[in-house]
Amino acid sequence: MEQVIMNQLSYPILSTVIFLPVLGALLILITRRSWELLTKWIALGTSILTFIVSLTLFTDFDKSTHKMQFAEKFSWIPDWNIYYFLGVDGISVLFVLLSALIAILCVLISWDSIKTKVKEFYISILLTTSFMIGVFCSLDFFLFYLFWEAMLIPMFLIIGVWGGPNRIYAAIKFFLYTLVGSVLMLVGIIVLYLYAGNTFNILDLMTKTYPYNMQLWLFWAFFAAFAVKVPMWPVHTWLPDAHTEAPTAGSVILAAILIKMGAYGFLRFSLPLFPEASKAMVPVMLTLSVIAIIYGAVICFAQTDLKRLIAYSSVSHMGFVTLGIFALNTQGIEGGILQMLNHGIVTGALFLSVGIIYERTHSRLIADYGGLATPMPIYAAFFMVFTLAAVGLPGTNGFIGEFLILLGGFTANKLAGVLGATGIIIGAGYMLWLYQKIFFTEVNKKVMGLPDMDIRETITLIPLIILVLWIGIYPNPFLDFMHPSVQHLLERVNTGGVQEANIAKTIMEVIR
Amino acid sequence: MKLYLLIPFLPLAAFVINILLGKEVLRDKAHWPSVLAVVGSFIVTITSVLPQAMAGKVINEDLYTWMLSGTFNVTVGFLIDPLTAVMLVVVTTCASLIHIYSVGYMHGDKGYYRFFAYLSLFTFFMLMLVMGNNFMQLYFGWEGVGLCSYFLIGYYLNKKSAADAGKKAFIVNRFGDFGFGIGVFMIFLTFGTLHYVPVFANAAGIAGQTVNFLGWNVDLPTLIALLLFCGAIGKSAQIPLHVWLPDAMEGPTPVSALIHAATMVTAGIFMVARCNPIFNLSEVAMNTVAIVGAATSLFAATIAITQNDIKRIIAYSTCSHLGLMFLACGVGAYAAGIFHLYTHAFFKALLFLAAGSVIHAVHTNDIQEMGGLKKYMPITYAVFVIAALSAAGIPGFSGFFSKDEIIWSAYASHSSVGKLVWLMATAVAFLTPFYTFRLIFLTFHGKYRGGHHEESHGHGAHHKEHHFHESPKIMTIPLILLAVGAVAAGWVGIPPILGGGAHFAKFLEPVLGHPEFHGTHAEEFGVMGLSTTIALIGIALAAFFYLKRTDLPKKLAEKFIGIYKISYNKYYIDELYDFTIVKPTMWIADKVLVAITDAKIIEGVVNGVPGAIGKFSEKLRKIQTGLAQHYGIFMAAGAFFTIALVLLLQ
Amino acid sequence: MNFQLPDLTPMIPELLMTALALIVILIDLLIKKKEVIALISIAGVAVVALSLVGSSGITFGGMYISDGYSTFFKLIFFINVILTILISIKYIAVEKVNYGEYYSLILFSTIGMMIMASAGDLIVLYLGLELMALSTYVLAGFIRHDIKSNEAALKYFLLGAFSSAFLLYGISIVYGLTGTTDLKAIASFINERGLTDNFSLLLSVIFLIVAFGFKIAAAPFHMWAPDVYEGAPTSITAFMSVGPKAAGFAVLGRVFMVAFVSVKVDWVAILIPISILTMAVGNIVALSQTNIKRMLAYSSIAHAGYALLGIITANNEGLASMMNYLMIYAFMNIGAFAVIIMLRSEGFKGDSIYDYEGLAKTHPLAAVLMLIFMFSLTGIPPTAGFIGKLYIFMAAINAGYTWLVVIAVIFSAISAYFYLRIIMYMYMKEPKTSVQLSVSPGIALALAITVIAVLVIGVLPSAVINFARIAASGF
Amino acid sequence: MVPLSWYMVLSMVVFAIGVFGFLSRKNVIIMFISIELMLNAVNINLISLSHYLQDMRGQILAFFVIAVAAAEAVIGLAIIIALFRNKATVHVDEVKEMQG
Repeated sequence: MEQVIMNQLSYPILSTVIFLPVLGALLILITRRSWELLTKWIALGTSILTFIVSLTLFTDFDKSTHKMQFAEKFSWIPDWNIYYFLGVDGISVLFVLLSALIAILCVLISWDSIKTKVKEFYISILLTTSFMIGVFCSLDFFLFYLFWEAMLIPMFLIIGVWGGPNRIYAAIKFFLYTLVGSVLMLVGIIVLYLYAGNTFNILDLMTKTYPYNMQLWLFWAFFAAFAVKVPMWPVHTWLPDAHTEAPTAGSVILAAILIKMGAYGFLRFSLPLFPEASKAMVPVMLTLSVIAIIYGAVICFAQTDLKRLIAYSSVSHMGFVTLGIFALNTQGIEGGILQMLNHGIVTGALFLSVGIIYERTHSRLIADYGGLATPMPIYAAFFMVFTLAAVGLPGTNGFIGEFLILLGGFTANKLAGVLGATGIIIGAGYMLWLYQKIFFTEVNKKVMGLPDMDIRETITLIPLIILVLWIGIYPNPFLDFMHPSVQHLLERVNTGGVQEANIAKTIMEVIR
Repeated sequence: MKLYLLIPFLPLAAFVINILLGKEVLRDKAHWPSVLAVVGSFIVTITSVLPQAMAGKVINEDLYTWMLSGTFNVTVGFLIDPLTAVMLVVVTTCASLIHIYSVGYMHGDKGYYRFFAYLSLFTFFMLMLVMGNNFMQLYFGWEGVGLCSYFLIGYYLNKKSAADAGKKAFIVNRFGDFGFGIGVFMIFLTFGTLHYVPVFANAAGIAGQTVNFLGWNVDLPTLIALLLFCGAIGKSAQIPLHVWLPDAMEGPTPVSALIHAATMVTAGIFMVARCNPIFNLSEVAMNTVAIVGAATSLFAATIAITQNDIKRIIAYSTCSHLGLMFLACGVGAYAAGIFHLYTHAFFKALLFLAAGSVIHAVHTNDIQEMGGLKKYMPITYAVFVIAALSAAGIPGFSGFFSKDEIIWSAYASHSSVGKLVWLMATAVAFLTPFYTFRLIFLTFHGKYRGGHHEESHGHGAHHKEHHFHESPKIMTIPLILLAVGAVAAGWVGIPPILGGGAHFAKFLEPVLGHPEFHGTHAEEFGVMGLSTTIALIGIALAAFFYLKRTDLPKKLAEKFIGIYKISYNKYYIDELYDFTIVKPTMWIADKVLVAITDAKIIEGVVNGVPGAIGKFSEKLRKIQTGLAQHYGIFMAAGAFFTIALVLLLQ
Repeated sequence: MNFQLPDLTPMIPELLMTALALIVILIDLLIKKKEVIALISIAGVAVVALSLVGSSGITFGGMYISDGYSTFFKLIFFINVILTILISIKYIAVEKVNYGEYYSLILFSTIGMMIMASAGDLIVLYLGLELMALSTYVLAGFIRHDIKSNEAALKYFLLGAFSSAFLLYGISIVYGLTGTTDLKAIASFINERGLTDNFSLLLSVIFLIVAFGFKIAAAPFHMWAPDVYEGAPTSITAFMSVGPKAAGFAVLGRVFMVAFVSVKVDWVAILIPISILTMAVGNIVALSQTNIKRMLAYSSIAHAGYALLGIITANNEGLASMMNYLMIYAFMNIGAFAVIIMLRSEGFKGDSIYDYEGLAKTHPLAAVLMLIFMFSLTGIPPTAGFIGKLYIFMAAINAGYTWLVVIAVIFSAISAYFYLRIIMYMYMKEPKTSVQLSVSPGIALALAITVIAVLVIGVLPSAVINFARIAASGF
Repeated sequence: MVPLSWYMVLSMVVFAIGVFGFLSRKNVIIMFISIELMLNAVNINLISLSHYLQDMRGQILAFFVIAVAAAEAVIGLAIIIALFRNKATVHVDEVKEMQG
C-alpha cells in the first residue's frame, strides 16, 4: 500500500461522489412521470450535492504527493482478482470536480429545453455523470472499463433521443465508433492482466516492466480506444455529428468530459504502462496532434453550423492536448492536463451558450444570426469571454494551457511546436469570424428583439466565467495539484527501461 | 503598499466598475471611473515613479507566481527602470488626455460605458505590458492590448467594415505573435527563464552559438531576435504585417489616437528596445530591423500621399514614423527610437484628435469633401498645424529633435546598411511634410467641397457649411495640452550640437546603452540641414499643388496613372494576402477538408465499411434460401470441405 | 446371476424429471386450467433442481456421470425451462395452442438435455440428444394451424435427423476404431494405440462436429436456425436458443475434452474457422434482418461463435468461461424473448422490428427492459453480457488466441449495430401503431428474474464465475 | 468370411446414397426415407463392427437407432401431416415461407 493513501475521511468520499447521482437517478425512477418539476429538482439537487461533496477533494487534497488519495479498496470479484479500487491523484482529481460541476450546469441548461421523456433524460444525465466520475476515479482496470463502456449507454440515449434532426445517425455513429476502439482496448487490458499475473490493479501494473514488442502492440490497442475518444485525427468524424445533433446538455457533457477521457487515458495508462512504446511513438503522436490542430482549425472556416464549428474546434484544441501529453516533459503534460480542464470549461461554456440561443431561435445555422450583440448584450459579453478563452488570450485559462503545451511541444520537437502554434493564428481566425457573424454587423431579422439571458442561464454560465478567469490569472492552485503526479509519471516514462532479453519471448506471447 | 501597483490596477478597477455597473447605473457618467483612474495613474507616474527612476532607482519585484510547471516559472512582476518610466509617462499622459477628449467626442453614444470600459482595460493592458519584468507579462499585455484594439476598432457593432477591421487587426497581429511566441520559447529553452534581468545578463553568453531550428543551423541570437521582431512587426504595423493599421481607423478617433498612434503600436519598438542586449548580438537581426523599418517608413509615406481618408493618411503616417523608430533601433540608436516614440506620441495623438475634431464637425472622413474649415475651427486648425510641423520635423518642434537624431544615427552608424537607410529616411523626411500639409491644405484651406452626397457615417443629415463649429472645450483643452507636448516634449532631448544636453538619451543609457557613431560636427550639421531643407521643400510643394495649382494633382495622377493606382491601392497588399492566404485557406477548408478529406476519405471509410458490411449482409442473407435442402447441402459441404482440408493438411 | 441395481443416485434428477413429465401428461387429462399445469411444472422443476444437490456420482459403469460440469448445465436447463414456462403461460393461450402436452414436451426435452450433459458414453449421448431433439421438433411445430410453425418443424426435423445420421456415423467410426463407446475408454485407447494421426479418427471427429455444430447452430451448420427460430412459437424459440444450444455445448465440451483430448490440436484447428465463420455469419446477416425473432436467431448463432472460443481454448478455464457464458446468455436471451412475447397479442404479431417504434413512449418499462437486454447481448457493462464475453476473451487470450479474440471483439462491435437498432426504434422513433402489451404475472416474473440476473451478474459475477470454475475443474 | 472392409464400404456407399437422396429429392417422404437409409448404413457399420470386435455395444446401439428411427418416423410423419393440412404439398421446395 505504499502507492496509495487510503481515504482518511470518515466517509468514502469517492464512492459517495460516484453513487450520489445514481441514487438521484433511482429517486427519479420512482417519481411519477407527470411530476416533471420534482424530477428536475431532484436532478438539480443531486448534482449540486455531488458537487458540494466533491469540493472536499479540492480542499483536502494533499498536493505534496503523487500517491493516489482518498483511496478505497475492497475485494470485489476475487475469482479474477478484481477490486473495487478507487483513488485520485493530481491528474484525475480535477476532472472529478469538473464532471460534478458540469452535471449541475447540464441540468440547469436543460430545465426548459427538454420537454419530452423528462424522466429518462435526467436519469441519463445523472448516470452519465456517475459513470464519468467513475472513469476518473477507477484504479482497477475492470472497474475502469466498466464505467468507460457503461457511459456509452446513457450518452447514446441522450444524443439519440433528445437530439437534433439527424440524431439517430449521430448516436449510432458515436456508439459504434467508440465501441470499436474500446473493445480493442479490452483485448489490451486482458493481455496486460494475464501478463502481469492476473491483476487488474492499475498501480501494480504500472510497477511492472513489459517487453518492448508487447508494449508496442498494447500501445496501439489502447490507442484505438483513446484516440477515438479524444478524438485524434483521423478518427474524429464522429465528433462533429455527435456534438451537432446532441441536445445542449449532451454536447456539453461530450465536450467537457467525455472527450477528456481519451486524453486522460493516454496519461493514466498509455504513458506509464508502455513507456518505451510511448517514447517510440512520440513522432507519430506528435504528427497526428499537429495535423489535428491545423486540420480541425482550418476546417472550421467552412462550417455553416454553429455547433459543428465548435465541434471541429474541439478537434483542434484536443490536438493541443495530445501534443502536450506526447511532448513528454513537465510543461507539456501539465499544460495538457490543464488544457483538458480548460477545454472542458470553455467548450462546455460555448455549447451552453449555443444552447441558450438555440432555445430561442431553434436554428444552428450561423447565417441565421447576426448583430446579436444588440438585442442580447449580456449574452454577447459572456460569449466573448469564452471566445477569447478558446482563442487562448492571455488572462484566460486557454492561454495558460496552450502556452505550456506549446512550450513543452517546442521543447520536445521544435517543428511540432511551431506548427502547433499556427493553430493559434487559425484559431483566432475562425473564432472571431464566428463571433462577428453572430454578434456583429446588422441585426438579422430572425434575432431581432430576442430576450437577453435570464437568471437561470446567467447562473449556468457564471461558474465557468469565474473558472476561465481564475485559471487564466492564477493557475497555480490548479497546476499545484499536478506537479508531483506529473513528475512521478515522467520518472516512470523515462526510467521504465526494457529488458532486451524479453523481446523475443514476447513476440511469441503476443502474436502467437 | 507598493504605490506603483496603482498605475495598472486603477484602470483595471475602472474597467470592472464600468462593465458591471456602466450599463444600468452609471450610464452617461460612465466616464468618471475611467477618467479618474487614468488620471490617478498619471499622477502616480509623475509624482512617484518618474522621480524614483530619475534618481536611478530600479524596481524589480514579483507580485505573485503566475505559472509554475517544472523548471518553467514566471511571475507577475514589475520592472521599473528608465525605459519603463518613459513609457509610463507617454502612456499615462496620452491616455489621460485622450480619456478626457473622449468624454466630449463620444458624448451621447449608446455604448458610452462600453467605450470607457474598453479604454480602461486597454490602459491596464498597456501598462502591464510596459511594466512587466518578464516576457510572459509582456506577452500578456501584448495580446491584451491587441484584444482591446479589436474591441475598440469594432466598437460600432453593427458596422460590418468595423467588425472586419477589428478581426483583421487581431488576426494579423496573431501572425506576428506567432513568431514572438516562438521567440519566447527559444528564450526559455536557451536561458531557462523568461525574466528580463537574468536573460539579459546572460545574453552575451550566447553570442555566436548556433542552433538547429527546423533543420537549419542558425545563429542563436539572430534567431531569437528575429522571432521577437516578428511580434514587433505585427504590433507596430511594419511590412509585411502593416495591413491592419489603416483599416483600424474604423474605430472611434480617440481610439486611433491612443491605441493606433501613441501607445499600442509603439509596443513593438518598446520591445525591441527592451531586448537590445539580444538584438545587439546579431548584426543580421539589426540590419533586418533597420531595413524593415526604413522600407515601411518609405512605403507607407508613398501610400499616404494619395489617400483621401483623413484618418488613413494619419495612419499611414503612423506606419511611416514607426518605421523610422525601428530604423533607429536597427542602427543601434535605441534611445533615438524611444525618443521619437515619445515625441511621436504627442504629435500623432494630436493629429488624430484634431482630425477627430474635424470629423466630429463634418461627419465625414474624406478630405476631398472638406476644405475651408480653417475659419470655423480655429483651434483645431492651429493645433493641426503645430502637429504637422512637428511631424514634418521643422526645427524647434519636438519631432525635429527626435527625427533628426534618427537620421543622424543612421548616417553615422558605420555600416553600409546605415547609409542606405539614411537615404530612405531622408526621402521620408521629404514625403512626410508633403502629405501632412496636403492634408491640411485640403481640409482647412480652399473652399468647402462636401455636402453633395450622403455621409459615410450614416448620421443621415446634410451638413451645410455654415453649420460647422468648433468642438466643445472638453475636446479642445486636451488638444491644446497635446499641442504643448508636440512642441515642447522634444526639448528634453536637444542634442549637444544644438546646445542641448541630450538628457533623454542619457536617462535611458543604463538600459539602452550608448551607440558608437562616427561623424564630425560638420557632417551632423549637414545631415540636419539637408533633412530640414527637404522638409521645407515638401511643405512648399504641397502648398504649390494644393493651394496654387489645384488642378495639377489630378493631371499628374492621370499622367502617372499606373504609379498613382499602385499607391492609391496601397500596393495591392491586401489583395495579395487575400489571394495567397485568405482565399486558399477558405478554399482548402471548404473544397478539400470538408468536401474531400472529411466527407470522402475519412467518412468514406467510416460510413463505407459499415455500408459495405451492410451490403454484404444483404448478399449473404441470400444464401439463406428457405429451402431445407440447400441447408443440408451447406452442412454436407461444410463437412466435405473440412474433410478435404484435413486430408490436404495431412 | 446376481442382478444388482446400479447406483441410481446420480440419476435422481432425471428420474424425478421424467416422473414430473409423466405426471404433467396425466393431470392434463384432469385439469382444465392449463395455468395450473404450468405451475405444477415449475414447482416440479424446482424440486428437481433441489435434488441436484448430492446427486453427484458415476453410475452405469461410467455411462452416466453426474459431476459439477453436468450439474452446472442442468442448472442452465432448469433456468431455461422455468423461464420458458413462465413466459409461455399467457403466450400459448394467445396463440390458441393451450394444451398440456406443451409443458410435458418441454420437460421431456429438458430431460434429454440433462442426459446429454451427463452422458459418459456415446450411446447415452445419442439417446439424450434424440429425446431432446424429438421433443423440440414437436414444440417447434406446436402451433399446428400456423404454416410458419409447420415449416419450422419440418425444416428442423429434416435437418435434425440428417445431422443425427452424421452423429451416428461418426459414433460408428469411433466405435470401430476403439471398440468402445465409453468416452474415457476412447481417450485411453487413442493414447495407447497412438491413433492421434489416424485419418478415420479425424473423420469421426468431423462428423461429430457436424452434429454438435448443428445443435449449437455453428456455421455452416446453422442454416436451420433462422427459419426455425422465426417460425416456432416465440416461447419455444427462447427455449431452443438456450436449451439445445447449451446441451450441444455440454456434449461438445465433454466429448472433445474427454474422449478426443489427445487430438486436441486437430479439433481446435477445425473449430477455429468454424467459430470465426459463425461469428461472421451470425453478426453480419443479423444486420439486415427486419424480423426480431430472426434477428435474435442470427444473434444466437453469433453467440455460439463466441462461446466456441471457450471450447477452442481446450482447457478448464475455457470450459468454465463457456459455461458462464451460456448461463448468462440464458438470462439475457430469454429476457429479450419475454419482451417480444409481450408484444404478441390477439391479432398482432409484434415480431417485426418496426413494431418497436416508439415503444419507450407507449410502454417505457418494457422498453427499458429491452434496452438492458440488448445492451447485455452487445456485451456492454455493467450488464452480464459483458462479464460473459470478458471471461471468454480472458480464457482465449490466456490460451494464446489473442488474434482470435481481436476478431471476436470486432464482430461484437459490429453486432452492436443491430442491437442498437432495436433501441433506436424504441427510443428514437415516434410510435406508429398502438401496441398492446399482453402482460401476465408469469412474464412479469420472468422479466424480473432475468433483468435482475442480468444486472446482478453484471456487477457481482463472482458467484457464477466461481460456480463455473468449480464445475469445470472437476472433470 | 466377408472381410470387414466390405461391410464398411457398403455402409459408406449406402450412407452416401442417403446423403445424396436427402439433398436431391424434393419429396419430403423420400427425403425422410433417405435419412432412414443413412441410419441403416450406420446400423450396418455398427453391427459388422460389433461382430468383428466381438463386442455387444454396437448391436445395442443399432437397436437404439432402430427404435429412435421409429420414433422419428412417427414425429416426422406427424409434422408432415400437420403441414399438409395447411398447405397441401409434400414438395420441400414449396415450403419456403421463411428465408433470408
